[in-house]
Amino acid sequence: AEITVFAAASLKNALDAIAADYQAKSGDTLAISYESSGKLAKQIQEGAPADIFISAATDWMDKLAETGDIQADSRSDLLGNDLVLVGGADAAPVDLVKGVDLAGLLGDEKLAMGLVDSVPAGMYGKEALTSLGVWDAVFPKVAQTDNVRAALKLVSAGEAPYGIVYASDAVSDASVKVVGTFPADSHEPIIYPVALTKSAKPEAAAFVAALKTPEAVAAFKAQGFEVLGQ
Amino acid sequence: MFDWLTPEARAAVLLSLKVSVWATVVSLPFAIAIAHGIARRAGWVWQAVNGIVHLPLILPPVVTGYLLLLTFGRKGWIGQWLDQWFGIVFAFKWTGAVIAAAVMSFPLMVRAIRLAIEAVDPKLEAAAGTLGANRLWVFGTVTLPLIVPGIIAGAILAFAKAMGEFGATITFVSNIPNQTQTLPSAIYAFLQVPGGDVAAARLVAISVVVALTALVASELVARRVARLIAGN
Amino acid sequence: MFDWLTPEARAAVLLSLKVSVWATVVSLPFAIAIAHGIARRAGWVWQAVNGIVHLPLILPPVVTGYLLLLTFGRKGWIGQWLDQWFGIVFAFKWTGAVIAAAVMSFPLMVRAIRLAIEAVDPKLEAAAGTLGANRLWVFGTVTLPLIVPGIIAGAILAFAKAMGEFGATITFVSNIPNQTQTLPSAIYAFLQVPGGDVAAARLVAISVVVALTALVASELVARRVARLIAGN
Amino acid sequence: MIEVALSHRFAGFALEVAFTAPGGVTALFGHSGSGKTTVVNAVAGLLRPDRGRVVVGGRVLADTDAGVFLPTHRRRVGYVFQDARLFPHLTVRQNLTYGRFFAPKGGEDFDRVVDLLGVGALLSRRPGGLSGGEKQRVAIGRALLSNPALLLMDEPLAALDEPRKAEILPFLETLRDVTRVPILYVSHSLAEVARLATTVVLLRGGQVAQSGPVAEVLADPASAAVVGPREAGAVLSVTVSGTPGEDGLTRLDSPGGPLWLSGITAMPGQALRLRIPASEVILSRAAPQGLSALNILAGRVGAIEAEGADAMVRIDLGGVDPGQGGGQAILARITRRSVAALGLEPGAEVHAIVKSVALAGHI
Amino acid sequence: MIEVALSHRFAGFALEVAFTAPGGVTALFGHSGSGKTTVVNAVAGLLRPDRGRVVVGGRVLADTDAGVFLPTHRRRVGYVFQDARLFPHLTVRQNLTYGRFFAPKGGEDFDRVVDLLGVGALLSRRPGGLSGGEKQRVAIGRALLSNPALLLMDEPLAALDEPRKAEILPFLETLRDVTRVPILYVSHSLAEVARLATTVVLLRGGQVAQSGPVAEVLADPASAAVVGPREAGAVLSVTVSGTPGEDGLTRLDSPGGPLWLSGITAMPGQALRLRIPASEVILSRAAPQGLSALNILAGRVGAIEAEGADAMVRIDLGGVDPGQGGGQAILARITRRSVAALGLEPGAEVHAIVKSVALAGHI
Ligand SMILES: Nc1ncnc2c1ncn2[C@@H]1O[C@H](COP(=O)(O)OP(=O)(O)OP(=O)(O)O)[C@@H](O)[C@H]1O
Ligand SMILES: Nc1ncnc2c1ncn2[C@@H]1O[C@H](COP(=O)(O)OP(=O)(O)OP(=O)(O)O)[C@@H](O)[C@H]1O
Ligand SMILES: [Mg+2]
Ligand SMILES: [Mg+2]
Repeated sequence: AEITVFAAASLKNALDAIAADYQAKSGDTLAISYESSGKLAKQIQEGAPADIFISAATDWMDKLAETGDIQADSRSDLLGNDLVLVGGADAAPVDLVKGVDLAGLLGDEKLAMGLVDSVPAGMYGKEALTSLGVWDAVFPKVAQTDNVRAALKLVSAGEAPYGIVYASDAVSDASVKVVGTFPADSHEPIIYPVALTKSAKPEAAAFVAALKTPEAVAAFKAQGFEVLGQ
Repeated sequence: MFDWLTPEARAAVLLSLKVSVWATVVSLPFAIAIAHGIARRAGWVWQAVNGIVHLPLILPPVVTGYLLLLTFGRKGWIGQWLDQWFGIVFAFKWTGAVIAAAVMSFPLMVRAIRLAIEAVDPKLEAAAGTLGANRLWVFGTVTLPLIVPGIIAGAILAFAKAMGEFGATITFVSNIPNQTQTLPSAIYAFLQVPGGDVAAARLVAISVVVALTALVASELVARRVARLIAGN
Repeated sequence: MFDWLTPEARAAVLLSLKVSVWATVVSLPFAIAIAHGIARRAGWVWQAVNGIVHLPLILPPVVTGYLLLLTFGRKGWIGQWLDQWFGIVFAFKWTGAVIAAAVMSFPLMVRAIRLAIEAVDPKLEAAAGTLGANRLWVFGTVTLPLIVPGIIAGAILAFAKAMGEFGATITFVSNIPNQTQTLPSAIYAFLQVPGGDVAAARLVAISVVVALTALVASELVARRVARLIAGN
Repeated sequence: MIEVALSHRFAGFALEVAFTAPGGVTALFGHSGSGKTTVVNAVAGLLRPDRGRVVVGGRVLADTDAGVFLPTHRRRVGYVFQDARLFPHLTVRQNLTYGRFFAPKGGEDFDRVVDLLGVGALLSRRPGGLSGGEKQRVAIGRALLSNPALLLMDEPLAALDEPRKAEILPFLETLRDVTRVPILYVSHSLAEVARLATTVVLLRGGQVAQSGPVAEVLADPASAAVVGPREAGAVLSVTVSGTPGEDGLTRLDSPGGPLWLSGITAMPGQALRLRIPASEVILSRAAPQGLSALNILAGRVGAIEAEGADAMVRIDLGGVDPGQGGGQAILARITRRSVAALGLEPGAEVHAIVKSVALAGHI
Repeated sequence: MIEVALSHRFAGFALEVAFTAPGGVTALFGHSGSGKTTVVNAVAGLLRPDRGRVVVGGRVLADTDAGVFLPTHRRRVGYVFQDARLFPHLTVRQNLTYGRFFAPKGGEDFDRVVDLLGVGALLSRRPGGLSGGEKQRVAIGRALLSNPALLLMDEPLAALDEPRKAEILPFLETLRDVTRVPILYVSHSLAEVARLATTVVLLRGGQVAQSGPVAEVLADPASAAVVGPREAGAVLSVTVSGTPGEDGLTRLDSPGGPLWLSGITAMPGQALRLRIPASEVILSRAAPQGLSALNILAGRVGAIEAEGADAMVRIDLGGVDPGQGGGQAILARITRRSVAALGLEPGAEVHAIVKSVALAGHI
């Protein structure tokens, strides 16, 4: 059977690897559509032929649960992620504690992050900085991008000295360095939930299960994700 | 060819080509008809049409994509009806990508053709009239041949735009490999993950080569047509 | 006016207008020069220019945005130089948004103007030559006035496109409220949050009204010019 | 039968024209800017007059009062434009045959028209590179081949050389006489007008200065202002009274006596029209002898109008009583010195000497 | 001094032309499609000939061998195009003054040209709505006002009515004689050519059929083929020998005797050129008496060439020996019947009767 997965764009590397494996084993074919979670959720609401939805944040999954577009009992939290502060390759570590003088570190320059009201990484970042008590000072220096990768690009291109991204994004980009990890309690837990959609094919459940096999876990971990429910 | 591409990327290239060609071809007659109306008729109706045609240009592509989803989606007011009565579904199909690309490139096409129509000397059309040709025939035998360079210009602009269209397409039909994943969507997906830059650059190169080839070819055709009309 | 908007949205509207107008105005002379070259000169150089001009249309906007970043960013090969020698910085500035919008709308502008130039009868230019006018003067006094409708068409197309431009802009200059947050960025942001649709729709409406007003105005001007040339 | 009544205003120019013509060729004659093209355009349906009525051969093409306005393509007019207006994207052949598709069967033969106009070598070319005269010839052919119910010709021969004109004019005469297509003909050449026209409409500043049968209008000295003094001249109706002799000359009978012309193909008994430009007539009191000119018409001086150094003399042919000569007259333009020297005064008997070859062009 | 040598090929047409002219007006004469416009375009620099050399008044405008090709705007040619080519976006006034900016100071007076061309009422209009003749007049004015070093006129008067032509021609004569601008003039009207031209270049099929001083070329019966038999005629040089009398006539001396013409403004002693169309000449053996025609030239039959029913007779003026009459001759086209009736043969004494008013137009 052909299983269609709607997955948050940041999962591409890991999921592509897992899917290749799974296809070889099961004989099912997988088509994975990577996009921002918000758009995928809207598409599912509009009747997209998705069997599985893996969101980068819980709110859109909650929304779909509300409208009955997913099978509530199939929902589980699949992955977690850390929120990190990245800087250029030669940046010094920053201790992300309450009252950290991020604004001072930035000087005249910008802090790159996702849209603070809509892109999940941006929203987490805002929350974290708020709980560290520095949001108001930092906000005027925030450059928001439409996705978290673009924020990373700003740092790697040297346009912004620092950026807030997921730990998984910082992997494998030599020109950026993680200079600090936001304390887990400074923001809502970063959770990637998975669920079958209302119209999911029966075979889809097997792939959801396959996402929790050791091979899959290894693949996720290799991309810097935390695997939940272990 | 394309051996150095992953099968998925290859599929994206082919799909993009298919979608762009279809989008161009399908919208061409409408574009010509509407351009003609706007260029040669007066009145607020055509002014309104003119405005509507430009909307996809003005709106962020995402918005156009959502509007398409709300209109042609399976639950959309037209989509639902098409599905029920004709079994035609656009949402999340390559045909949907065609629609998205066609809608997005439509203003460009219409503008180009319209400029060409406005450059046609109405005196020639009048001359055709004195020879007994009715409006439709005049259009087909005088106006249309004379605007061929403009049509080619509009078509190639539309084709290029369709090749690059991303926002509305991915919003309307998502990004499903082999089905709705066009080249720009694939590029987008690669750009979203660590280490995807190289793969993305490769796709960008393909996209550039394909579109520029089409561009150069169209230029040659347009030049030949123009030279033919100039009579040298 | 705009009282029913949040201050931030109001800023976005005004910024979008400013950016679009500037992008249109700044790119116009370049577009005219390049369109003239492509239309009236032969040779592979102009073919190449033609290809390059079309790139922003073909490439997904994000890619264009990245390329702009790599070129005009503070560490970019041109940006660096501009910064050092003139202290001009585009990154995170509204001027950067102007550049992004100008680049994205450039192919549309060039195409429209080029079509208009190609429609000018070279015999008229020849006639001006016999009266002693050199190339530049011929261009300024004959070609240019005759392509005014085409220039208006190109400019309005570019303006509309600039109003809707999003992908390249946000990638290049990101989204800094009051500085680089254009209307489309604001719309995009609203669309990304559950329940933001109404706010987004409101901004979409503004964007449509502004752009269509510009459109209608330009049509009127273009028509007047065309009628003037037809001599009635 | 053509009936035209038009009223139209442009900024700075008002057209107010009404005339009827019995068919044949109706010539529109007038200065540049007098409204000729405007009238033709209105007849073709390319201009919608403020008010007006156009009836051709009983078909109402337009009648603003009745709300009738036939679209151009249903009027079946073949229009030779002042500016050729060929279709640039079509070959000469395609241009020529463009109207064929809509034309009722019949009409001119393609090869014959191509031959007449000398465009055979151009058939596969496109108009872009044609010379001015070549374009105009193709435009004439295109209109002819559309088998029109009414031909509109706006200075069709202006761009052509004399020999070519001399070839096309007889063809237009045939068209007029044999196929009987009515023709509305704009020209600045009085020779062409006199030769072709049945009716002349003189326009001046958008108004009809004079209109009527060609002989009447042209014999009126008042028309000289529009026509130009050098072009003025009368038109004479004559009857063919024999077949060409071995020297190629045919005898024609006029009220003033016999005339001898070459190149006449008409049958004995047929009526012909001759234009006699006033400037080419020589007067003599005595019957002249031993001149190379064969054509000497007898008559009496009808009127003398002085104009500067010259005088326009009307000679009533065939006697004192105009009725005797069928009311026919010719005009002679001579110097006032000659008027005095010859002692010309109304009623005086005179002989008008006209060169035969000078007449040949004006049948 | 104009020197033109051109060689150019279009698909299906080859131009191979070389001529020199001493300045003044050089008329290009030839059938439609013979290459006139092509020559003019090459002189203007609008056509780059395959090979060629164009020198005007010592300035080398083009010389392909030397690699010289002056761009159009530096040639200072005022070009009146066959198709008016007005700038549609400029008013008539702006069209007229377009060349002013580049023109050296001096040149024609704006108001005078506007007046002459009768375009005063059109100044603020745009060309779109102008009539054919109005357009052409503006085009003439535009070229004149650019104060050119060489005027190129491609059938400038074809779209105009006779009275208007009669106004513009003297102006061109003044231009030729007073401002001494060389003019390259294309026309199908022999009357215009004879009146204006110093030199005539007859083109046929892209080649020079004949070229030289106007009198020589036109007096050659061989030129009749290009010119058309009805237009053929000689050009006669005469000297003004008095001032206008009270009847407006001026005496001109020719080798064949005195001629009387009206409307002469030239001073006594000045040389003039008269065109005498062959078809307007009447021959008589005896000296004619009591005719309204004042102009009777004595001479001897030089040659007789039969053409169908007609014959072309050359009359050498002033005696048997051509040298006596300065080698001047006129042509008469009469019927062969008259040749026989008058017993004309080479050497016979004849009198040629020419109407004074017929001459007036052809100075
Ligand atoms: N660009 C071209 N390509 C091909 N043939 C051409 C081109 N331009 C001119 N010709 C041909 O060359 C010949 C001469 O053209 P030209 O315009 O010089 O004639 P012309 O003597 O001015 O005639 P007319 O009196 O009709 O204006 C014509 O047969 C024409 O068809
Ligand atoms: N669209 C228009 N707007 C304003 N005036 C116009 C328009 N069309 C024609 N006219 C004017 O009307 C007058 C008559 O024009 P028309 O073309 O009928 O003249 P015409 O008799 O054909 O002259 P020609 O012999 O020069 O071709 C001219 O003075 C012209 O300028
Ligand atoms: Mg006219
Ligand atoms: Mg020509």
